[in-house]
Amino acid sequence: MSARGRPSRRGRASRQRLLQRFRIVRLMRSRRGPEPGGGSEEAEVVRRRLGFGFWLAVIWLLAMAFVSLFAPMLPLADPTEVAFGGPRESPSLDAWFGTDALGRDVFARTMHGARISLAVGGFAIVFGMVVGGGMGILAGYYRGRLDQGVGFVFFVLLSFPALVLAILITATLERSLLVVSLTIGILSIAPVGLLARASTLVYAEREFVAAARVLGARHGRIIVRELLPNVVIPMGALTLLGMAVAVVAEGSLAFLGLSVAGDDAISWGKMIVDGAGLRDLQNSTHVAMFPVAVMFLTVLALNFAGDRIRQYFDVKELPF
Amino acid sequence: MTRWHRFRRLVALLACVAALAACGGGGDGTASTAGTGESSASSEPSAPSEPSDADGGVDEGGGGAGATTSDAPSTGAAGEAPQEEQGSLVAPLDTTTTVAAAGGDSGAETASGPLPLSGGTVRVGVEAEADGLNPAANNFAASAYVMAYPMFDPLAYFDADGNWIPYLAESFTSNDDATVWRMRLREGVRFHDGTAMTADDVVATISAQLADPVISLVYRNTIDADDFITKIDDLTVEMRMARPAARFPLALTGQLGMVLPSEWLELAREDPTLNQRPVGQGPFILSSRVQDVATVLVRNPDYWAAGRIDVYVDRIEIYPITDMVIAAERLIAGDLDLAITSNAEATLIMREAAGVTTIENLRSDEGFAVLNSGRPPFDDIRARQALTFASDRDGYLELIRQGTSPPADTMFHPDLIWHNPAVKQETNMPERAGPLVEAHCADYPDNCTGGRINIELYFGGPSVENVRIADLQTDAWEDFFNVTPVEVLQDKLINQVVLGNYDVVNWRQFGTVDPDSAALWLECDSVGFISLNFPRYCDAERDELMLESRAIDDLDRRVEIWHRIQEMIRDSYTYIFYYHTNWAVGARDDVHRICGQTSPDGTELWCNNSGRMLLNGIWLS
Amino acid sequence: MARYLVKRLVLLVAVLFAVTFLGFSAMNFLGDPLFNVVGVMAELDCEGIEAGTVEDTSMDRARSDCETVAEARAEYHLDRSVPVRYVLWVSDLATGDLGTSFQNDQPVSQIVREKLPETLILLVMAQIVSLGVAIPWGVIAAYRANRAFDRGSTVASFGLLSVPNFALGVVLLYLFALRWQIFPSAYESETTLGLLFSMILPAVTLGLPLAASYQRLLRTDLITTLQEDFVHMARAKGLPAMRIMFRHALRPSMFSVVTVFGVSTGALIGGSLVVEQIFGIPGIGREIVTAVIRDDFPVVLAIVMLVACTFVVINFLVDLFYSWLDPRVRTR
Amino acid sequence: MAVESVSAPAPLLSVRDLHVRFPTERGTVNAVNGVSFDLYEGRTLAIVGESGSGKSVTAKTLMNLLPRTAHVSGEVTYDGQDVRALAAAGTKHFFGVQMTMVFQDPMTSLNPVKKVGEQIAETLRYHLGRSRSDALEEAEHLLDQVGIPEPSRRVSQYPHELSGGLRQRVVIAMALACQPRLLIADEPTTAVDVTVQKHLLDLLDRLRRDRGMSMILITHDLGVAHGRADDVAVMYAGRLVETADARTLFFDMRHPYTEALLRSIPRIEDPVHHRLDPIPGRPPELVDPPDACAFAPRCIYARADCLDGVPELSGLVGLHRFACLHPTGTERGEAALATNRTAGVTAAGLSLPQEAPGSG
Repeated sequence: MSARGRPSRRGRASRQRLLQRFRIVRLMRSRRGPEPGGGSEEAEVVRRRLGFGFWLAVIWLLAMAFVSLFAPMLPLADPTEVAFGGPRESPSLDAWFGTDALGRDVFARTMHGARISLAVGGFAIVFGMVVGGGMGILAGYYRGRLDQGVGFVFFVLLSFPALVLAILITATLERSLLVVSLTIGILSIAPVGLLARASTLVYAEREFVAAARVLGARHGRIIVRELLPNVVIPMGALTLLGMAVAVVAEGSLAFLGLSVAGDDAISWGKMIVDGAGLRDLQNSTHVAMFPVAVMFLTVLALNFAGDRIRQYFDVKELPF
Repeated sequence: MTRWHRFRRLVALLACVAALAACGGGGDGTASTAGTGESSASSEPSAPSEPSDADGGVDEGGGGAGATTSDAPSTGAAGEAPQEEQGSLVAPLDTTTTVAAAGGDSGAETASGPLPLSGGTVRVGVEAEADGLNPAANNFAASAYVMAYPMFDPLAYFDADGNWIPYLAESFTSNDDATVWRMRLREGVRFHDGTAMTADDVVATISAQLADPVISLVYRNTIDADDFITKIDDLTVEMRMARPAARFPLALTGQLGMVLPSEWLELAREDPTLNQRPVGQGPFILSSRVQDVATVLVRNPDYWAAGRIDVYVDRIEIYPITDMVIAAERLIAGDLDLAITSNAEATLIMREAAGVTTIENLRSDEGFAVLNSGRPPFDDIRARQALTFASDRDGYLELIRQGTSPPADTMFHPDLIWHNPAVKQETNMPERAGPLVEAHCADYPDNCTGGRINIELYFGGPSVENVRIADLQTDAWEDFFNVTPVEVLQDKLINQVVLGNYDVVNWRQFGTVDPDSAALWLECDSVGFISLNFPRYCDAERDELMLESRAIDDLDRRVEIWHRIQEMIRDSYTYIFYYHTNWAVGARDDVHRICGQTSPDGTELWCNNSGRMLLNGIWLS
Repeated sequence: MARYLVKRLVLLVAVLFAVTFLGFSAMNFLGDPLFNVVGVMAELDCEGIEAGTVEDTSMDRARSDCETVAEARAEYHLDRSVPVRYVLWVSDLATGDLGTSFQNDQPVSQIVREKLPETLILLVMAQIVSLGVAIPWGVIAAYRANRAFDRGSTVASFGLLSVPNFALGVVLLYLFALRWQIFPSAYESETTLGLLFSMILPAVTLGLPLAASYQRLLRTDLITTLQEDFVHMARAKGLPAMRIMFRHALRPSMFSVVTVFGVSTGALIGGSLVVEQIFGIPGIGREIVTAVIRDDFPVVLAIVMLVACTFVVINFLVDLFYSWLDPRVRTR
Repeated sequence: MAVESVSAPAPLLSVRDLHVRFPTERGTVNAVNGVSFDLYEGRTLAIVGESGSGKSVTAKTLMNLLPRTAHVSGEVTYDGQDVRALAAAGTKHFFGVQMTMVFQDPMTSLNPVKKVGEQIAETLRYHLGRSRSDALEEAEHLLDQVGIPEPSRRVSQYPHELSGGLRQRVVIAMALACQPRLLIADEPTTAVDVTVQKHLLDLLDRLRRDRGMSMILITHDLGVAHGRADDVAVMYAGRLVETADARTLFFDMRHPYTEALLRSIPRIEDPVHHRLDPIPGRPPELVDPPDACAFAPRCIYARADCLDGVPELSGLVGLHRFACLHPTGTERGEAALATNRTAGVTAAGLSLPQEAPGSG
């Protein structure tokens, strides 16, 4: 039973299996095998704790997620209302973050902006994980021709200048939320896929998979029941990091004027660009700086929490 | 391989063609497009700059009238009563420019100021790069003119009052009904390659321009396309009109008046890269040009008008800078000597800066929204009225133009005699929109959702400012309209607009000093598959009036006609006028004679023609 | 080795085909190719005009326009399927004909030749900046692992990684070029020195976030390496700490950095789109943005191809570099 | 030998009450607990113990190679100088010249990306200021000394091109380059092929004698120490449990652990199918050790008093010392063993086999 990797009914056994998995994951990390002497002890101290900063980051992210889910229901000003205040007013009690060039409430806009920025980031990385992860697992499991083919696809995607692909799509298609998210999602296929493939390669050779094969399990079953849970851990650890990249990518598109269109499609990227004219930067810094700060903090929180989780699960740092 | 490309940008060129005649209008043409996120360059699509007059122009002095100002315009035109007394057509606006900053010494300073010094380099920042500088092949926007005028002396130009005068040509004469014009060239004009300019070059250049299928479109109502230009002798050409055109030489003040050597034209036809290295006859020679970086001109040592036109600087460097706010900052930092822009922020920055003088021209092209009357919902005048009433022009002027541009009620600046003070743009009265929308929706429920009319707002991008404008408009309209903003890449927008694939679109055009040029955009004849009449609104009575205006030289009658036309435009509710563009030229204080250039005959010239600066006599202290 | 080279070459060619085909298809399917070539003329109902069923008064020249459109169709093989068109395009390419820009009739090869040096200089400088910052930073952070400096630098590197490069660029431009005027506010090409000087800010904008990611990788690897026996051995030999860091530990710790160096080329080129925009550098990045926005098909494809080529070649060089980093790779 | 001689010269290396602790998440690991010993010029001290007994940590402490998180207390003096102070002050030309170390695994203790010759020459160049060519020449000579064939070819090879045995010889050559007075060899033969172990050990021994070096030989194998060490220190759970000169230790050991160790090693003279006696159980966790003899759970002599307090090391430094309440070979010990046998279980709960194991 346990050789086939099924979670055992007995709690202790399953805990051991889990531990074993972590250990395996951990092996991936070190190129040169286990570390000698007191060194590993030292690393141990850092690694096994998520830490205060992590929870701070998580709280921030949860707050942002809450805001983006419930922004329309919160007691915020209408983010599209022109001349809510005078143009470019400094932060005040009425408008906490001041107003922008059209006199709109920057605070309300920033809060609403979380919706698109996070939606794009979240959707993109989920898309990348489903498509890229799926391709990577299949490639790593079946190897051979399929692997070569998928590997080639990944390589091509990587060598196709990412942002160029993005602007190519967003410049020619209607720039809806879906298109922008998909575009960034496509960009995340290759990195996520490479990771999934690498993890799968590690597990596909392990005893429990071999055992399952010997026992005559179908491929689909092996992939879903044996490989997926193992591959999901390192991939999951990188979700937040990937999301950070996606949020910034949306910002870059917005900077080039190619993010989601529409007056109620507020995103941080668009807000930053709107306030990043040199004159605004000089005289009414708050217009750009508040969204920059919120975006920065969010990306920082994503990066930080993601990195902690990565360390926690001992997944090797990946060049995204 | 290359010819299609011109087609591709057909309408863009179209627009330009209008600009060819270089009248008072002049947005930055289509070239500004490329915009990338930052290009705040032109707020609106900066479309076709103004049609100016293919057939008549700013000046009325036209025809023989020119006599007063020009050397030898001859009197031939005499047919209609010359308007010489009028002097300036443009009536009250004797100075084109408004000197905004204090020190304004860079204005038309003459004897009283310090003596001009020779030498030095002037560095100019402009809003956009030109695709090429071949006046027979490329579309010149305002920035391109800044690069081209020093290299090409135009056949004609404007005097300080806005009348046409001969410049490279020695004289223009016309027959009685102004259907045939003769142009005599000056002797001894040499191109930069050393060859002498003759009538053959003029014929070759104009023929090349006409061979362009697009350019010929704009000429269609003016010239006899089959037999337009003929060489009479080495220095004389004759041009035949299709109908009377009393002010025809105005057409030759811009791109169309720039003459190329005929042999060079042959070469350029084979090798389009030559478009980047044109050969002219002006006081400056192209030294080097790297697109998107700089165009460098050096003084022509062998200038034909040496001694008649003063040239001081050794070198002019022109830098296309998509973000004019950066250009303004660079000007202040001393990295530039001159910046030419219609950007509100840049204008404000330059105004506020010490050591910089701003020369502003408020009578440039108008910014407005166009309503497509060719399809629902705006085929119903009530919908058009409702949109107009619901519009927030005050907010636009305050928040977008930031007070740099005056509000527009019609397509004429109040300084112009054409302006009808009785016509007011009806905006900011949303209370009047409600009932109209209700009525419309009652009759056409298909056009409406939730009691609001569904419309698509088109605008050009990517551009931060255009997005801002659309946001502002959406906010103003959304009580009565379900606005779907559609941001279209600048280059494609123009195609959508001429094809009528929009409900409402933001545009910049007109800027008319002389009104006849506006006809192109208003005529019924322009409605069609490709419609230069963007609102696709046809009014036969209006057409008749415009034809009459073109045919006569009676200023009072023409003013009367155009006052009436403005009322008709108002009543058709096809345009929502927002503002008159402010073209600003910022100059460091050591730059002199930005205005006050003179013609080869010593006549003082018009300054700041919508950003198309002519900088030949500029000097540095 | 020869086999390896051949394999690489095959890969390069295959990638180029795939990338251009992707780009080609994208531009063909996403946009309207005929529209891209002849603009609004593409909308002409030429069949109708031919048959006389459509009367278009505004277009006197409709007929000749239709001829032109037909010619354009033929020239660009628009009546064929996309794969066929692609093959035809490639065969043009094989003769060295990159085509002409729709925008200004210049040969694409010339545009690329003009714009490439700027971008190359920018990228090289960015990499120099990032490695120049990352190596000492990573070494010190690893040497002082988990001490105050390292903790501080971890925060700093996360900070840098989290700043979007467009925000960084705008802020640097504002502060260093406009407010304090330390660096020129614009690209300057008069002298080589001036050029390099004006590229500093853009290079820093591109390079700093990259430096942060290099630093993190290097630090992690260095910490692992520092626990290796040969480092202990070197310490037992009495060599001073910094000598050990740079002479012994650094090289075997560079694998991740070098790998990322290869991969980051793509990201850097992406970043250059934005950075060239901010600093007004007339490079490939700005050119391709313009070209994409204007549907300047030949230019887009040429640049995409160039970038893909660079990517493959750099990763090939990275592979070679591995064997310098670790002689053991050579025998594999 | 004459360790107890009062008039003897000061020891070359003296360790007093050395403690090393590592903080970890599970708690503090007490890797070394109050270790003291002396090493005299020209002598070899073998430190013997199972893995995890703290012997390697002790060696690393001497060489100042511990990670920074380690808490070290105690005194280490080399030739009258405080070694840890020297290290903290960054004194040049001490490590590598005065004392140096050879590590367990030749596979990892050579820098994989540098040529063998370079690595040896580096020491010479840094410490002795030799020129590059001089140093390389010297390196070649050293390789020759440690018995590497074709040294001139080897200098320009990379470590991965050499076999394990050769590599360890390179490491030894490297360590000896600057003629150190003290060499710490940390399990120098564990990672190499059994067939070359003896050669290497003999080489080390010969070189040591030729050069008059002192050596600390760290090993888990008492057999390695036999015949090569002058003194032997047995470590268990971070403590010294028995120290003596080699002869005394091998033939008159007192600590049950030493005895068990000795029984667990194969001997040439044993019959082919001789059963070895592994030590039952596992070495203890070093986190939160109970206040008891750490070996008690595995000790067949263990009595109730063993679980009550940690037995102190008896005697003076330099004499035969052991930390056991029921030392083997003493009456107390025999009595304890007999009691346990009868009970079939020790006071710490270890079950004993019915018959006595063969004596050692």
